[in-house]
Amino acid sequence: MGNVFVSLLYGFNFYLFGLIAIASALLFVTRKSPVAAALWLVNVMFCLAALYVMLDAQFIGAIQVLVYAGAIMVVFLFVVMLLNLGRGDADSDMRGSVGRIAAGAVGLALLAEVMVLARSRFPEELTLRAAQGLAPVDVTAGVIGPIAGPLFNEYLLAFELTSILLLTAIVGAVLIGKKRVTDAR
Amino acid sequence: MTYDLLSPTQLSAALLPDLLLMGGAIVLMLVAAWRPESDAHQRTVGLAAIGLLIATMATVVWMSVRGDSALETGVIAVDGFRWMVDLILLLGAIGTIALAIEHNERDGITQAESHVLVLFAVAGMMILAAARDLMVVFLGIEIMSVAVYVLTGLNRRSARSAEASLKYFLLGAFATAFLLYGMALVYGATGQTQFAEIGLVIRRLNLIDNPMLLVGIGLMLVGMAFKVAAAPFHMWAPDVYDGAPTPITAFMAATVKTAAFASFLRIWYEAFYSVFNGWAHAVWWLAVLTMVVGNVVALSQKNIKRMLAYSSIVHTGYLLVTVTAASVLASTAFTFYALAYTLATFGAFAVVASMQPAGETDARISDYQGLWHVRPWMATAMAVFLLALLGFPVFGGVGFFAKWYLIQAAIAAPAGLTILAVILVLTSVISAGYYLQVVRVMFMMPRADEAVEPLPVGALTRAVLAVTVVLILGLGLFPSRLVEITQSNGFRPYAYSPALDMGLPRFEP
Amino acid sequence: MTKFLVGIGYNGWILPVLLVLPLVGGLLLVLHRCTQRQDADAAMRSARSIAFWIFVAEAVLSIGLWWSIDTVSADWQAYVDVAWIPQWGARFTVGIDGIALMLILLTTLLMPLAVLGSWTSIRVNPHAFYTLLLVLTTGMLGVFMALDLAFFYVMWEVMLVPMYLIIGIWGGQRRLYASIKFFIYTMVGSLLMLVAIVSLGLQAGQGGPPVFSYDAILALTRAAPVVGSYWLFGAFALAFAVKVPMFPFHTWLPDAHVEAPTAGSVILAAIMLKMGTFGFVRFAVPLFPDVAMDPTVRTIILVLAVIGIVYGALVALVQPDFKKLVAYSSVSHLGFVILGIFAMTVESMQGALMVTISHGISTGALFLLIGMIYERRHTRQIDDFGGIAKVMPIFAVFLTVVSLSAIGVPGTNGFVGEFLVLIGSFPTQPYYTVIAATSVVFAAAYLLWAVQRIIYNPLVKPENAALKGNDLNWREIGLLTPLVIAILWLGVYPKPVLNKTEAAADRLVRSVEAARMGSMQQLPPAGGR
Amino acid sequence: MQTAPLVTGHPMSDTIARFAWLIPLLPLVGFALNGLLSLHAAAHPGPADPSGSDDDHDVAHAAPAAHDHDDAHQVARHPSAGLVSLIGPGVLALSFAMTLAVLYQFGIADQAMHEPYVLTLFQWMPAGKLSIDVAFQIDQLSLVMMSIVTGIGTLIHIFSVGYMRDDPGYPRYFAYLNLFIFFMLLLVMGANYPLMFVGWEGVGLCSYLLIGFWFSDKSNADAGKKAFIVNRIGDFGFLVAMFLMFANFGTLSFAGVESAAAIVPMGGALVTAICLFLFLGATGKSAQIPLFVWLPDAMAGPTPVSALIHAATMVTAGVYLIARSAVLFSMAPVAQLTVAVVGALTAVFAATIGLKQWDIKKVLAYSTVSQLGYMFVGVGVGAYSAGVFHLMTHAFFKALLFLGSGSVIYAMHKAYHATHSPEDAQDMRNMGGLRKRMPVTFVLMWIATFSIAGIPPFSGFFSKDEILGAVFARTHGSTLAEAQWLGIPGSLVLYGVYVLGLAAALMTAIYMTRLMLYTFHGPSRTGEKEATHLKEAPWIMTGPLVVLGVLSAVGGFANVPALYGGMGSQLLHSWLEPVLGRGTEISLGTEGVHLSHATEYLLIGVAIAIAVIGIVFAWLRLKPDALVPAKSAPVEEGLERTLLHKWYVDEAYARTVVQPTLGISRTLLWKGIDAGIIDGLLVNGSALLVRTVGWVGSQLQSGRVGTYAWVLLMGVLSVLSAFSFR
Amino acid sequence: MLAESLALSALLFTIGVIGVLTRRNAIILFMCVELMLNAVNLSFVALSKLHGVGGQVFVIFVMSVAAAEAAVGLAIIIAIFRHRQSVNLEDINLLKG
Repeated sequence: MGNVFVSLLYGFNFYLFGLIAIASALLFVTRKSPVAAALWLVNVMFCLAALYVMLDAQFIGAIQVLVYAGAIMVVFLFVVMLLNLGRGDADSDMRGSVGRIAAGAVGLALLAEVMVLARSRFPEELTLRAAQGLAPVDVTAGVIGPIAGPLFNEYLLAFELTSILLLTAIVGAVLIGKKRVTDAR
Repeated sequence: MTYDLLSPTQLSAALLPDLLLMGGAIVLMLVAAWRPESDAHQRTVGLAAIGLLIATMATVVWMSVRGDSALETGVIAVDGFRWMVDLILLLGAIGTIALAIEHNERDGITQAESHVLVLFAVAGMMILAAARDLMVVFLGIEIMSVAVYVLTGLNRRSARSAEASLKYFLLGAFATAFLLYGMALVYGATGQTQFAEIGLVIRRLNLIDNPMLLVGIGLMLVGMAFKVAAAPFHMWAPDVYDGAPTPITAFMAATVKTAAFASFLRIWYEAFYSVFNGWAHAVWWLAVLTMVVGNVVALSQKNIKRMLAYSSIVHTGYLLVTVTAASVLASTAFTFYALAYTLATFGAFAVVASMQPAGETDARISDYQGLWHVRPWMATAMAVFLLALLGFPVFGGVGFFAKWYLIQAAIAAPAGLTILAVILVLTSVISAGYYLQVVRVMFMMPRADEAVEPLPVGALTRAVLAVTVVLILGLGLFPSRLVEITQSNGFRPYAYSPALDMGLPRFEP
Repeated sequence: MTKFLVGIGYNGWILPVLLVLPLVGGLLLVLHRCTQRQDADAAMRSARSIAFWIFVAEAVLSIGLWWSIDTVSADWQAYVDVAWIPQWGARFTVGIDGIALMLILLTTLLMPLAVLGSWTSIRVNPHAFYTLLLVLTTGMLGVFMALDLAFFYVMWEVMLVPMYLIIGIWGGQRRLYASIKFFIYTMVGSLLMLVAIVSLGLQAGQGGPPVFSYDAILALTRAAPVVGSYWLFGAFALAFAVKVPMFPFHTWLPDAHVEAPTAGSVILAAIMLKMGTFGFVRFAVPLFPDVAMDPTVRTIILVLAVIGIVYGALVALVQPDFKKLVAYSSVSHLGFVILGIFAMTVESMQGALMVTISHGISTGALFLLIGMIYERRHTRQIDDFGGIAKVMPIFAVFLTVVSLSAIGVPGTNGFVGEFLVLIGSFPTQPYYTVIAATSVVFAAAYLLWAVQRIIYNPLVKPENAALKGNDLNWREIGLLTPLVIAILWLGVYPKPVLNKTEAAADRLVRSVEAARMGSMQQLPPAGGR
Repeated sequence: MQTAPLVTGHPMSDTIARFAWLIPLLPLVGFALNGLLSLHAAAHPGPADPSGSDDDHDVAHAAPAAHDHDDAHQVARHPSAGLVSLIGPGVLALSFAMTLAVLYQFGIADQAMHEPYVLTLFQWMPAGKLSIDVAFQIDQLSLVMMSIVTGIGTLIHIFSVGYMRDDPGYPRYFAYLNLFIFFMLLLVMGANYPLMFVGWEGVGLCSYLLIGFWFSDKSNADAGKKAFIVNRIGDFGFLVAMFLMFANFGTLSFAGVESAAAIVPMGGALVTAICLFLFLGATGKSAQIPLFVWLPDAMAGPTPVSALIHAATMVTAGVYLIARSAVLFSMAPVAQLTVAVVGALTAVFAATIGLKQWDIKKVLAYSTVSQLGYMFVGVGVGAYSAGVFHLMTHAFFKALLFLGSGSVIYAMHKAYHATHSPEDAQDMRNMGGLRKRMPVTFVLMWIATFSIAGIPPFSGFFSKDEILGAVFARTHGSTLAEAQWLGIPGSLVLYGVYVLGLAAALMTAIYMTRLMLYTFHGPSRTGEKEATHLKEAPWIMTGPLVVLGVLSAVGGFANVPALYGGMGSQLLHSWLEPVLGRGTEISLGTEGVHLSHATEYLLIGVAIAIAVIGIVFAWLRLKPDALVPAKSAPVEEGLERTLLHKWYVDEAYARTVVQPTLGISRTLLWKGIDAGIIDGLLVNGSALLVRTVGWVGSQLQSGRVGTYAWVLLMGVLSVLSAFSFR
Repeated sequence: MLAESLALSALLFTIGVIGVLTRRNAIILFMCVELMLNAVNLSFVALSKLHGVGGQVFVIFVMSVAAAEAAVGLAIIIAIFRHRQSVNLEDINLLKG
């Protein structure tokens, strides 16, 4: 019984956050002000974080809040402010209605194409783990340990590569962003 | 030896050249930051970077001579194909830095870190060339891309440079999202991220018609096509190539493309081979469209960098033939072609770079008018590069054999791509129109009265020109050794079974 | 002579040497240009004499082939076979038979004359010009002696760039248009041939590495039907048809001829066009005999050839520019060659080869003459002349003799070839032959009309009257005389040449006929393809 | 095919005949020497520079319009003129002597020698089954032709020494003339059709060069070109005939073809086609309808050239060709009838034009065309020897007429030249009364006139009569009479031909009398001042005239009809019998054709009557006194005008053939197909299309990221549809 | 919940795409790309419930990539702003053709 209740609540929450995410995303793409848009995007990310948790990815949910909403989006906002773009000029920021309708249509087309995958009924087909004789995924696995293990074993190379990536990004950002010293000459 | 890539030590050993390069790059980064910006410092770091690259090259050669291999599964490949591609990438990087040192001086770019970024980019590419795991591919692409985004915008005085950088970045990120989505779906359909495993799972579970897999492959195709600038995902390339500093343009046109293609081939041959009938049509059409669009639009270019940009799009189209051909022979044709193309591209851009006056100007073809009369050798060299790009025998040297090899790969492909080969040669007729336009301007027109004397050419640029010309012409007469090397270093996927060829229906739309 | 040649192992090295010598000469010229600082005049003099002597050496070396090779033998002569790209089965294989022999001699003997013809007219960058000429020679000779399809293709393309540059740099007013047109036209054909060659090579390799050896591919196509043989033949035929040029692929030729400098026109007409016909004889027809002799294919080609003959003559009739006139006349003459080849009798084949050679001589001479008068008058418009015979009688004599050869007056080489083609083609293709024969009328009309307007008619234009005392000099007489001698010699006593080519022509005709018979027997009576 | 180097065993091979190759070679040597002399002078312009003063001289000859020079140019005689005068006629005389020697050998040999003597020099074109030798066939027919060519050639060469001496192109003239003789000899001596064709084209070439000898006048150069091109149309026929022969008989030698022809079906399509194509060749060379137009224009050449080439020798080559192919033609009655009809029509047609010409040479030119028509009638009806006989007599009297007119023109020219008059020296309206000034020429010209008109016992009477008689004789019983020609019975056709022949004979008498009247009789219209300068030509010119006069007068006795019996009866006929006999026999049919003597006498009477009527009619009708000089002559009207303009045939050809060909070539083929469709539409059009598409593509490259994203997304959609909706 | 998650992911991805197609502000465009990446992350996480932890690891890398891109991208945007005083992409078309 409790299971049923939990399941119902789970479902309710899942759809709730999903709908909020969709609504926030739609608001995000339609807001003219960059600041408002950025905040709606943050909202989407929070919703996603909630969904991650519900999908047994607690660690990911946490860093979603920390890294994405907390760091990346802050940087975005910071730049918006820095460039004084707080009030986007209404006319030119967005395409005209024709462009928007066309974009909507194209978006729907894309969605339709991607949604072809709904035909795949893969949960039945993809019982890979069973096929491979592995145990079903532990529902409590989403905490740090089970992630950290593979991260530093199977995915060690990728993990190390992120350091090079970040280093590159830092060097690049500095290179591009810093004031032109040579201009002074 | 055979590496067990699950062991960190052995993984490191298998990554020796990459690690050497990355480590060196980090050290150089510190060196670069140590002193204030100056031409001399920039030059020092650049030369050191070349040294590092040569050392890496030596390591690669050493590794390749050792002929090591890895276990069936693993995140990276240890095979000849990787070393072959690495060598081409490193060659390109050396060319880039050699050209950049002098070009930076001329354009007043004094950041020594720019060379370090090239090193990081190459490190990313080398990873890409080795990667056998979607995650590693993704990260490799990103390391490469992030570095190149920045390199494109290196000339901070230039609005064109900044614009190019922005366009590349925005569209690149957009395309990366598709690539990533594709990876997610492929992962979803197969539960794997390693190519070999993906290939095995597809075959074992017969996922050939699985929509999720197909959509995933499609989206990945979009991402890869963007990186290699295949039409219609090529729109960024002319603008970006145009705005970027010329050495970086050459880097993007040749080296980035080679790396992306290497990975493209690896994924498609190893992971998606059995879905050949799923993606072959799409790649076939992409190839055709790319050849046509690139060639046709290149005809109307007035700016030589844009012209070469379209030309590089065209070559993407040609290289897509190797993807479609899906055979070991095609992979060797790819490395051969990539080498020839790299040589010719660097040569051509070396000329462009040395012809470009300082400051923010269009590199118009008409500036080359009558070049033969004032710079006979440079004009001749340029003609050689263009003919190499055109794929013309003897005068275009190895470029011809590259094309020959492609045609051979196409016709000999299990799917028998004769029509594609015909389209390839017919569209390359169009390319004669614009390549020869430059030749004609250089040789057949008088020097304009108001034309300024071209700037003197620096020693490094001269060296690049000399090496590329000599290699192109020399390999154009005696390519046999190179053919042998590429053939012994073809890409043989672990999960590739020749028996599959037999079951493959002949394919020609 | 033969004994001496055998003694020095002539056949063992002559072909590679003929190929390499011009390259060495080119290198010499480049080095000379790099090391010597000369004023323009001295540069011209040194460049042309270096080139001239190289060509003379080439000609002298090649002469020995006349005696050294056995044209009757079914084996390739002066055969040299060296590995080149073993992984692709591409080899450096050269060897000749009687047909190739004549074309090689035509090339080597004409080149010194071409240099003499541009003795004073090339003033800009003479070193480059002669270097290109030398490289061009290698390419042309390579085509005639290649017995490996990969090597053949390389040589085939090699000629393109030097000629492109020669037209484009040293050409006339519309040289830019003409040169690119020449290049792209030729490339369309040849690239498709590339695909065909690769395809054949792969089939000959039978799953292994490709094999491009001529003999192997010949064996392949004779043994069993090749996959897509119609397409393959089409690709070869297109490449050669453009080069010949056959109607309707001929429009590059008038432009190229008009704009090219004298030496360029001479080589283009005398030798390069012949590579197209040679291609048919050596590759397209023997490799795909059943396709070439397929009634439909044959009819198409014959119709195009006959159209070319008549059409070229008619269009030549109304050309205001003498070079263009000669260009269209080439279209007409080369139509005879194609007719002769596809009529597929020994006589017509021999005639085709004879036309090939004599067209080379007489049209080459015509272009040289045009060059000479152009140097003096700076025009080629026929209407700008008139009465030239008054002031330049020697020129007039040469022009008349050469024109008569081009018209095909008996006693000149032109007649022998055309007559053999026509009389040889008549038994198998009577209707086409009769139509083709009408061109004897048109040929007379266009050339005599032009000659009349140039050297005859009143001398009214002061520019022409000013040519008095400016008749041909000894160099020009000296370079034309061998051609006139050849014209008359081949007209009166063509037997030595015909004898040299007879065996090869005979073999070709017989093997094609045999293959056709074979394929007809294989086909079911009602049989489609 | 005989390919043996020398035919051994032939009776002639031991005689001087084995050096017969010297006969054509000598003129060739003469050509080479004279040609070199000519070039040598051209290459070394000295004080006596020939080309310096020859502008005016040429103009003087061709159209004495611009005459404002003094006589200074008279000294511009060619420096090597003396040497040339020796070489030119000299080589020919030697050739003639050689010919006579060979002729003598043949004459003393057994009369019944049916085997021709074939002298093979070397293989010319060996290819496959085809083997063509350079070989000379010496038999009765070729010997007759050789004698005519070298004999009359020698006379005309000698005449030319006087006529052309002052021309600056003197060596060139003789070079061409010698070359012509060489080719003509090749034509008549060649042992196979291709070699004959070499001569055939070669003489055409020399004709071209000699007609355009004074090339500085455009009309002369035009005439030369026209002659060559029209001849080439005929040559096309000759070529096709050769193709047919080779394809069906496998050989091209006369002997081979003759023996092969014997086994083809009589009157079959093949042999008819061969003969018709051969005849097409003959109409070109021998100026028959429809290809006669070049001959009158060919009078632009020097007058001796007209005499030699365009009257005596070259134009008769067509007749020779048919006689040579006698067996073939006899196998094809339909082709024979065609030949006869065309010959007869030409004879009448040209004669009508000759009636109204004012240019003395034009009258003779049309007369030649007309007489050639006669010859074709002769060979057409299978009376080959009669044709050859007329060929011979015509060579005598027509050469005489031309040389006589040349002498007149020479005198007129000198007279006008002396007074710087711009008048036309060839217009008969400017002549008149010359009999007093040039008595020798006068007398000789009348002899020739009687001869051509057919007054007995002058040569033309015999030959013409023989032809007409032969036509009449064949109206019954011959293969011709039994054949159908375009649905008309052969005998009817032959009657028609006979009537046309008579009509032509009548007109011939009229126009020749007219010519004589206007030229030599009546008052002088030359002008008072000029008339004093008129005088007889020097001996070197009158000498050959006298010789020809004698030949014209007595030449007919070479073949007196059997009717008269006695001396020289059928001499030529029986001489030619070994060569032509078989052909004649075939065409006579199995029954044989015999006319009663009464009929023959009647026919002769009719012929003589016609000639006399013509002369008398013209004598009475034409009033030379009433004629006014050319400059003040009224414009002709109606029929006269039409005749003067030669029935507007040239104009008709220009409208229907020449201009359409040029027009179609220029507008449709060149500008339309070549420049328009192939180059414009296909070549440049596709280039333009590619460029335009490229331009559109580059416009799409707007530089805006938004656009790029859109395009990218379109790409995504396409790729995904390729994947998901396969 | 897997199907729903994937559907939601696709929808969010599409919204991101629509944003890219409609917006002209470089920063907002970039944010739209971030939204797309987030959508993909959702897919990964959902799929990792099926296939194991690999998907989650992938998400970690995606996040670091996003961070790196953000650093570089924003620097580039700042650089272009310095040149053009605008981040409106319609104005940024020096390079075209």
